[in-house]
Amino acid sequence: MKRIIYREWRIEPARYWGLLAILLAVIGVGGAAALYMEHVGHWVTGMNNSVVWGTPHIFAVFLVISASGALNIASISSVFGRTAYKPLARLSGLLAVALLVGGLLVLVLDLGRPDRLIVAMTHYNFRSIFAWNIYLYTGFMAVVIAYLWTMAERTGNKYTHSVGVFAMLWRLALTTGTGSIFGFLVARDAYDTAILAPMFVLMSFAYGLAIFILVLMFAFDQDRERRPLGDQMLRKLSRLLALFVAGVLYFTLVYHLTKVYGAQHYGLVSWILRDGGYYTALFWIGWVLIGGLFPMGIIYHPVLGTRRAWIAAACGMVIIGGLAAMAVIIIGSQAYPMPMFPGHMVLESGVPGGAGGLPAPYVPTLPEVLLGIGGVGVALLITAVGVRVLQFLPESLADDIIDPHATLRTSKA
Amino acid sequence: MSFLSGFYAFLFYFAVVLLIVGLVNKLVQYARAPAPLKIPTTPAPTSSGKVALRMFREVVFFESLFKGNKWIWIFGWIFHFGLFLVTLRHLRYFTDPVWPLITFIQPFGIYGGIAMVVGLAGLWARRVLVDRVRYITSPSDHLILLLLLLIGVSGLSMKFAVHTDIVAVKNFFIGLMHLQVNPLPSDPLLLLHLLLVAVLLIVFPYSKLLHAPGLFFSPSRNQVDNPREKRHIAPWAERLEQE
Amino acid sequence: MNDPHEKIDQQRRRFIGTAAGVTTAVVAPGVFLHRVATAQSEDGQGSSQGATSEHRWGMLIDTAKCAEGCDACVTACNRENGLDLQTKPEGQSEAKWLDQRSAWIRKVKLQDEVSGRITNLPLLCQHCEHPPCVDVCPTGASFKRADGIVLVDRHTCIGCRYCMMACPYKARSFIHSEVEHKLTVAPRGKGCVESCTLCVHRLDRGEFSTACAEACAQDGHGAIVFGDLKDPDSALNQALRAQPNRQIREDLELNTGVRYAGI
Amino acid sequence: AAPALGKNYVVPDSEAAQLEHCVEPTEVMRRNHMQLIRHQRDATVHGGIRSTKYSLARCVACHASYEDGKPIPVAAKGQFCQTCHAFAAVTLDCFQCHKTVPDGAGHSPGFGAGRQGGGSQQ
Amino acid sequence: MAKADFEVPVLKPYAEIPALEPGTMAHSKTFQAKAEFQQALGFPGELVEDWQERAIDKMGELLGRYRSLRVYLDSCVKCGSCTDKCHYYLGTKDPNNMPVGRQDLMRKVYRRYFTLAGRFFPKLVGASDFTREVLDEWYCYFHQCSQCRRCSVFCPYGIDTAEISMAAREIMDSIGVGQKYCNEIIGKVYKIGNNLGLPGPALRDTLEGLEEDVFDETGVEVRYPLDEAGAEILLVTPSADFFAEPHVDGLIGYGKVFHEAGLSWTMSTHASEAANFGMFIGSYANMRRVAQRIREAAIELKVKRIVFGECGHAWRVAYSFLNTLAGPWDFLDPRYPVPQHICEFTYDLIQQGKLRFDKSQNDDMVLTYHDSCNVARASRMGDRPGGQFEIPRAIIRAACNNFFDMEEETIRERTFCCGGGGGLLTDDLMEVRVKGAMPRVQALNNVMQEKGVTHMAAICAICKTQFTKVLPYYGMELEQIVSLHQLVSNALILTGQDRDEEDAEETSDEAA
Ligand code: HEC
Ligand code: HEC
Ligand code: HEC
Ligand code: HEM
Ligand code: HEM
Ligand code: SF4
Ligand code: SF4
Ligand code: SF4
Ligand code: SF4
Ligand code: SF4
Ligand code: SF4
Repeated sequence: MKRIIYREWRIEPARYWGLLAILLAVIGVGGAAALYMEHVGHWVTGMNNSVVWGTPHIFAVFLVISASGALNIASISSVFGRTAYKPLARLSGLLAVALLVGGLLVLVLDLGRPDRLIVAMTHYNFRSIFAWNIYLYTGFMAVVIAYLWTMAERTGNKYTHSVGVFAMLWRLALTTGTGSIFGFLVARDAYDTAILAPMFVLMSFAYGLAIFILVLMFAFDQDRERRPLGDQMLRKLSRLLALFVAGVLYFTLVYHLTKVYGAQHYGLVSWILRDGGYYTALFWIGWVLIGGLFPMGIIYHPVLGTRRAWIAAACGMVIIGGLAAMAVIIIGSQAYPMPMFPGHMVLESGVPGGAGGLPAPYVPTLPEVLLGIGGVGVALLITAVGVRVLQFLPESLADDIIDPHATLRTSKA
Repeated sequence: MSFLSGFYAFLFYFAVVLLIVGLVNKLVQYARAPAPLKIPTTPAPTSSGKVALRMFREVVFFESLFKGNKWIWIFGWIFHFGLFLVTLRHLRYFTDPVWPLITFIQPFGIYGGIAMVVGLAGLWARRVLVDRVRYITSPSDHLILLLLLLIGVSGLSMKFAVHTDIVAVKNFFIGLMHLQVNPLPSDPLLLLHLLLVAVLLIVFPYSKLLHAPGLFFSPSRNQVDNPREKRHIAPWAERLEQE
Repeated sequence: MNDPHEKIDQQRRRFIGTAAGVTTAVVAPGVFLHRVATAQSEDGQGSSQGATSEHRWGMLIDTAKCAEGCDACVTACNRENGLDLQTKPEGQSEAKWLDQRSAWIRKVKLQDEVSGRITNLPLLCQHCEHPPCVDVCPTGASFKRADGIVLVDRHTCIGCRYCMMACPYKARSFIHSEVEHKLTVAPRGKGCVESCTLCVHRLDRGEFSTACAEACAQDGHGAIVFGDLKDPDSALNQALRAQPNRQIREDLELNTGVRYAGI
Repeated sequence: AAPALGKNYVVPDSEAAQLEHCVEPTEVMRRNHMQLIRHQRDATVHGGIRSTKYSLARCVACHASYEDGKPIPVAAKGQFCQTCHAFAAVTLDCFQCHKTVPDGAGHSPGFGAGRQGGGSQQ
Repeated sequence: MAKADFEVPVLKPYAEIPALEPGTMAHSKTFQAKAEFQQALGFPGELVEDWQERAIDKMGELLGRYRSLRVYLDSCVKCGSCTDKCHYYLGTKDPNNMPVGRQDLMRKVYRRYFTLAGRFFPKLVGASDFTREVLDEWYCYFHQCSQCRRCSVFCPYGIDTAEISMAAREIMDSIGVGQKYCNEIIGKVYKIGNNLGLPGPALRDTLEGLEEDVFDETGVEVRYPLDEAGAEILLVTPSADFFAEPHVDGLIGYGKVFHEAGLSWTMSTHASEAANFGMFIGSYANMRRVAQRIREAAIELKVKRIVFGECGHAWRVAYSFLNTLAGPWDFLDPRYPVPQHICEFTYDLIQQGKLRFDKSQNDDMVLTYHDSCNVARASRMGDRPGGQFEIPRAIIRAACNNFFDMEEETIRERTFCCGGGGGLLTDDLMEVRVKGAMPRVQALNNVMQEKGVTHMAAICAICKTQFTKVLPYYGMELEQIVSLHQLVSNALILTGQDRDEEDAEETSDEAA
């Protein structure tokens, strides 16, 4: 096996600083939005006592599960021994950490009392999946950093496999944990199902990979030496993405079927699929079309599937679709009235959106959106600085150097 | 005025005078010694603005150390950043009214204190565990680590275990700054903390702690890379030319 | 329908254990101050006994007695707990503010889909025995006192709103903006979650009533009976025995402390 | 413990101004009042123990000063809690939630007649 | 494989930090300069009577003259970042070859005589008297530093061990303990004009030979002029370029480039040497005296520009110090930087599209590039930081089809020294040289194994000489080292040149 050479990202300094400046500006705006929200209180957001989690949570959950998915590439290489993915493993680890940090930051800054973060770290309720998630998240970071270390430091190489297996299990636990945040909400129709956890795992694969491919293409393209990214390699990655996207669609179908099956949930399904107003639109146009069918169509298309710009567009679509899916899952299901009195119609419930009757209103406001985007900015900033100061990117992914089929045969040397 | 307050008042005046004299002496020495040749380590910035940026990155991020050794960097940085936060938090004992920024940062100083101790522990571990570093370590290197560690631990104990009368401490130091001696609480931890701090102030200009000002004078870092554009010549070298 | 008391008794032991655990976990850090816990105040006001598991406080709400158009209980709670002192932030729309302001008890009006019968009832925190809000709270800020009252310790609440997601009754409110006016008995501030405390300050002071029940009775409806579920002779238990009653969302098996008759 | 040093921060016209000492010796209060009230806090909120002597409401009641018969918030500039904390650069979030003036007439921390004495913090 | 009476390090696929083995190189003693050479440079002929005092005095003097020395001796915190950065340490495992270990040889003396702590508590701070043993250590280990500045890159304070070893050598010179190799060579430069002691006529002969060779090969009359007053450009190049392989192929390349540029140029017998060993012995005075020759030559030949050939430390002296030592250069054409590197010159022409290449001429080689340390870490090319890395690579890419870099930790500012710089390029230090070359050779070996690299280009006379000498110890061929301008020379299509194949024209269009 040839040794893979990693080199720091050698982007033109002017471009690099330009990129950093843009990201910093995005983060600055996001930070200012968060500060504003904290200063005056959450009344400036669209959130209320019925829809308690809003746009920041869409971004946060999206980033967190993408983080887990981004690590998938590394797992494929070191756990399942697909050597073709090995050169990608480091970037995959870095992205995982970066996305997680971005996501958590959004989550933390949206707290009612972010100043009490230390409370959250010193007081635990071990019956709360949320508390476990704090461990899962910080642990994930530690595990991935250890994993990266075993990859980068030769004395650690021998542990790569075992740490990789561990990281993969941890990652699955993390996505399951994130999914379970919703899964544990027995009171809410939309979440009360076991299918949510595996669906989240698949979503994480898809979104993480989409982000990964975009970052990889951008980084390689912007390198001063224009690092080669082989067509076959790219094709392999995009095919994998299509597979994951198909998996997400499959689970979406199963999800709704199981819901319809349990007759009491029929109302929810028909609401999301038909009567939910813009949640319905988000579901069909965002989740299914843009996030599922379009990208699959592009990737499997004999011509478009080979064009780089189209592959990038497909990745972009998966990401947009992912955000839409999160919006439907997180907000749609809060907006849907809670069934407290079966067999009764709720005529009044004290305050609007209260105990039932009408769907709860929620209109995102600018600060929330900016905060969410700020989190994305943080993730990208960490990635950009990471690949620049440390050796994350392989020198070349040209097809003649990295045999994309290296799994099938044992390598010669 | 109790004996204790008097003793500590004297100690601190003494330590501060020694610190200032020693440090000024060193800085003058550094400033006086010319740098006769352009020796920035390249690739180096080509304008003084960019040199300032380079120095900033060195001072704030320890950029070169990062390139050199990640472990040392991580512990060194944790320690120094912690120390920095602690220093900011400590400003509350010396300013009245306390500047709003300090009030804001003050609570983070506690984490700074913890970080500082963790960083020191890591640095010390490396002195013991890595053969190369063990080889270059002399007793004084251990002692300085010990000193800082004890300062940190005694401070943290005051924060988390046996509280002291902060208001009185502050009155004592504000008093010193106005040349009057106010009573100092006689809590043992506080007295230990302050004693060690005085020792630190005294040894600062005579030990490797000079690295802090030293960095700013390091020609391989602070010079502009423009020898072809601008003639650079030291006074003593110019005299050679006259001969 | 099962007799609720039996169930409560069955689970009693388990629940003492948990409550004690939570309390020690929170209290432990102040080790050297332990004596404080037992210290008595000289003025002798209120109980220094604290909450014990000898009681479990609860309510029975007789929807048949709850009058259409009446909101005495809501008004009373608002006054008792300073909720009426909340002010709408400048620039906020009225509708949004209604959705964002804190409300601990609400009037709900239902119509039976088959018979068309109208039912009125007040909806408040049900003080579940197995409260989902407590289960999910990451910091343990949501907790259940030894006497069954579910509270938010707003000193450790980080404002994550997970409990609000979890509560099947939408009983909780998040404080969306700065609170300028408040009562000594009901501290309140931006960024935390709160809900009905079962007028815990009254109980701790030795007054066995809640503002809502009191107001309802005063208005002559008497729809709310407050009392100790563990005292077989309490008015509450007598009422429970006298009337068929149920929990809202019985399917979740939360064993609520607030029961309803007539739905 | 050592005696409290330097000047005293108790404000005139407060209940405390008329009294000899705080709920604990001054040097203890200086050093440990935050521990005391924090502990009381947990005892009250979790344990339902309302009336031990370190109640925050009691602190406020005893230490609030009065002007024209109206209480001045303890967290207002120049008042008891604020003076010290500004001096020590400590920011408290307690008074975001807690009322800063005592309830009712008389300097009692009563819980009952909650609505008199001005509901306002400022 | 060349025979060695010492253990040649084994090349490994990955860099390793060896465990310490104290004293492995304590036996290494480079020959001491004889009295006559010492005196020629103004130093005492042999160890003076009161050497200790005089050394301390000299140290005091230098502390006052060099801020670098003063700050560096105080500032080191013994962090350890530099400990595994010196190629001599990596190759020899001797802790005194860790940069900080080397500095400490001087620091312990400094502390003893110049600091309070060292005066009162020598044990505590590791201070020591300047004894004969210490002097021997100095002589031994300060002649195992190639002054490559690699350590300075990684030191948080930029502590440059090169500065310290220069100061140490100056102190030793001042008490009569000089190194034969350096001091003799400087003497030759004063006497004859170049390191190798080549007299003018010999030079002229060689250059005429080159003209004939190039004409035979290409059918174009490329000139290699000497001492032609009024030429536009003065070329100053290391004397090795005049005859030794592969250096001379570089010189042929310069000539072709000048020819294509259509500019008149000349070399000078008076300044027929770019190298300046004055730097190695830390002697400002000698460095200045050597540098002055170039000024004199430029004035004498009335040139408008000065261009330096491929030589690492010569370029450092030229780029960083020439203006200081021999400036101001106001009599030259102000449109061009003084001095210019031949690579800058060639690169500019490539940028302007004035050179045409047939890259296939270099297809028999797969290349990598060795960043010479003095160019990489002590000077620059072009107008942007890092130009010294990009410009040579750009030239190689313009002239060759097959190019691969070595591992990132071993190139650019992190490049490893060839092991022969800093006045160590002498046979009496062969063990040091071979061992010190290990990290570089190891990285080279890796690209050879993995990328099929066959040749390594360099732009430093010392590097080239050192590699041709030490590569055989590692079982490699001495021909594997090429001059950068040799590649240019191979691929450059001279106007009017006889071409073997017509189709080469096409490839050259692409290149241009
Ligand atoms: C019974 C009335 C009373 C109550 C209740 C009370 N204090 Fe005090 N407090 C005093 C008096 C009187 C003094 C002044 C003691 C002195 O002069 O040394 C004082 C002094 C203090 C001091 C020291 C001030 C200084 O000038 O050094 C602090 C701190 C303090 N109290 C905090 C509190 C806190 C916190 C609480 C609530 C737990 C509290 N007090 C409750 C009466 C009270
Ligand atoms: C004598 C001065 C003084 C007075 C009066 C005083 N405090 Fe403090 N208080 C302090 C100091 C000093 C600290 C911070 C100690 C530290 O930084 O470790 C503090 C800290 C606190 C803290 C902990 C804050 C934190 O974030 O850790 C609380 C709570 C507190 N005080 C409450 C009060 C209340 C309530 C009053 C008024 C009734 C009061 N204090 C009056 C000096 C005082
Ligand atoms: C977000 C709101 C909030 C903040 C901030 C807050 N508290 Fe409380 N506090 C409460 C509530 C709510 C109670 C419960 C009152 C009850 O049950 O009667 C309470 C009760 C208490 C009690 C027991 C009641 C009493 O008067 O003794 C103490 C003591 C207390 N808090 C201390 C503090 C201290 C000290 C701080 C600041 C470090 C603080 N609190 C900050 C909301 C808050
Ligand atoms: C401009 C300010 C400073 C800079 C840039 C700086 C930088 C550094 C760096 C890069 C190191 C080496 C890495 C390490 O071992 O941690 C170091 C070490 C050290 N610094 Fe600083 N420092 C500064 C100020 C200070 C101050 C004010 C102190 C003490 C009060 C201090 C104490 C130390 C100590 C004790 C070490 C050695 C740690 C050891 O022995 O392992 N530094 N410093
Ligand atoms: C004259 C100077 C100093 C004074 C008066 C002083 C005083 C104090 C006091 C009173 C505390 C307790 C804080 C509390 O209980 O909240 C403290 C803590 C501490 N001190 Fe100092 N100190 C001084 C200098 C230093 C120095 C130079 C260092 C570090 C090198 C240091 C490190 C610490 C640390 C780490 C803590 C614990 C964290 C914290 O509370 O900030 N102190 N100091
Ligand atoms: S006060 Fe009584 S009658 Fe009126 S709404 Fe409330 S519960 Fe019903
Ligand atoms: S009703 Fe809601 S808030 Fe109240 S205890 Fe049950 S779950 Fe918690
Ligand atoms: S909002 Fe507060 S009480 Fe609710 S779950 Fe989060 S921390 Fe717990
Ligand atoms: S019990 Fe008290 S707090 Fe709860 S709703 Fe009734 S009045 Fe409000
Ligand atoms: S300058 Fe080069 S040779 Fe000298 S100590 Fe530093 S790394 Fe080693
Ligand atoms: S890197 Fe610099 S400070 Fe660190 S040990 Fe080496 S010379 Fe000293």
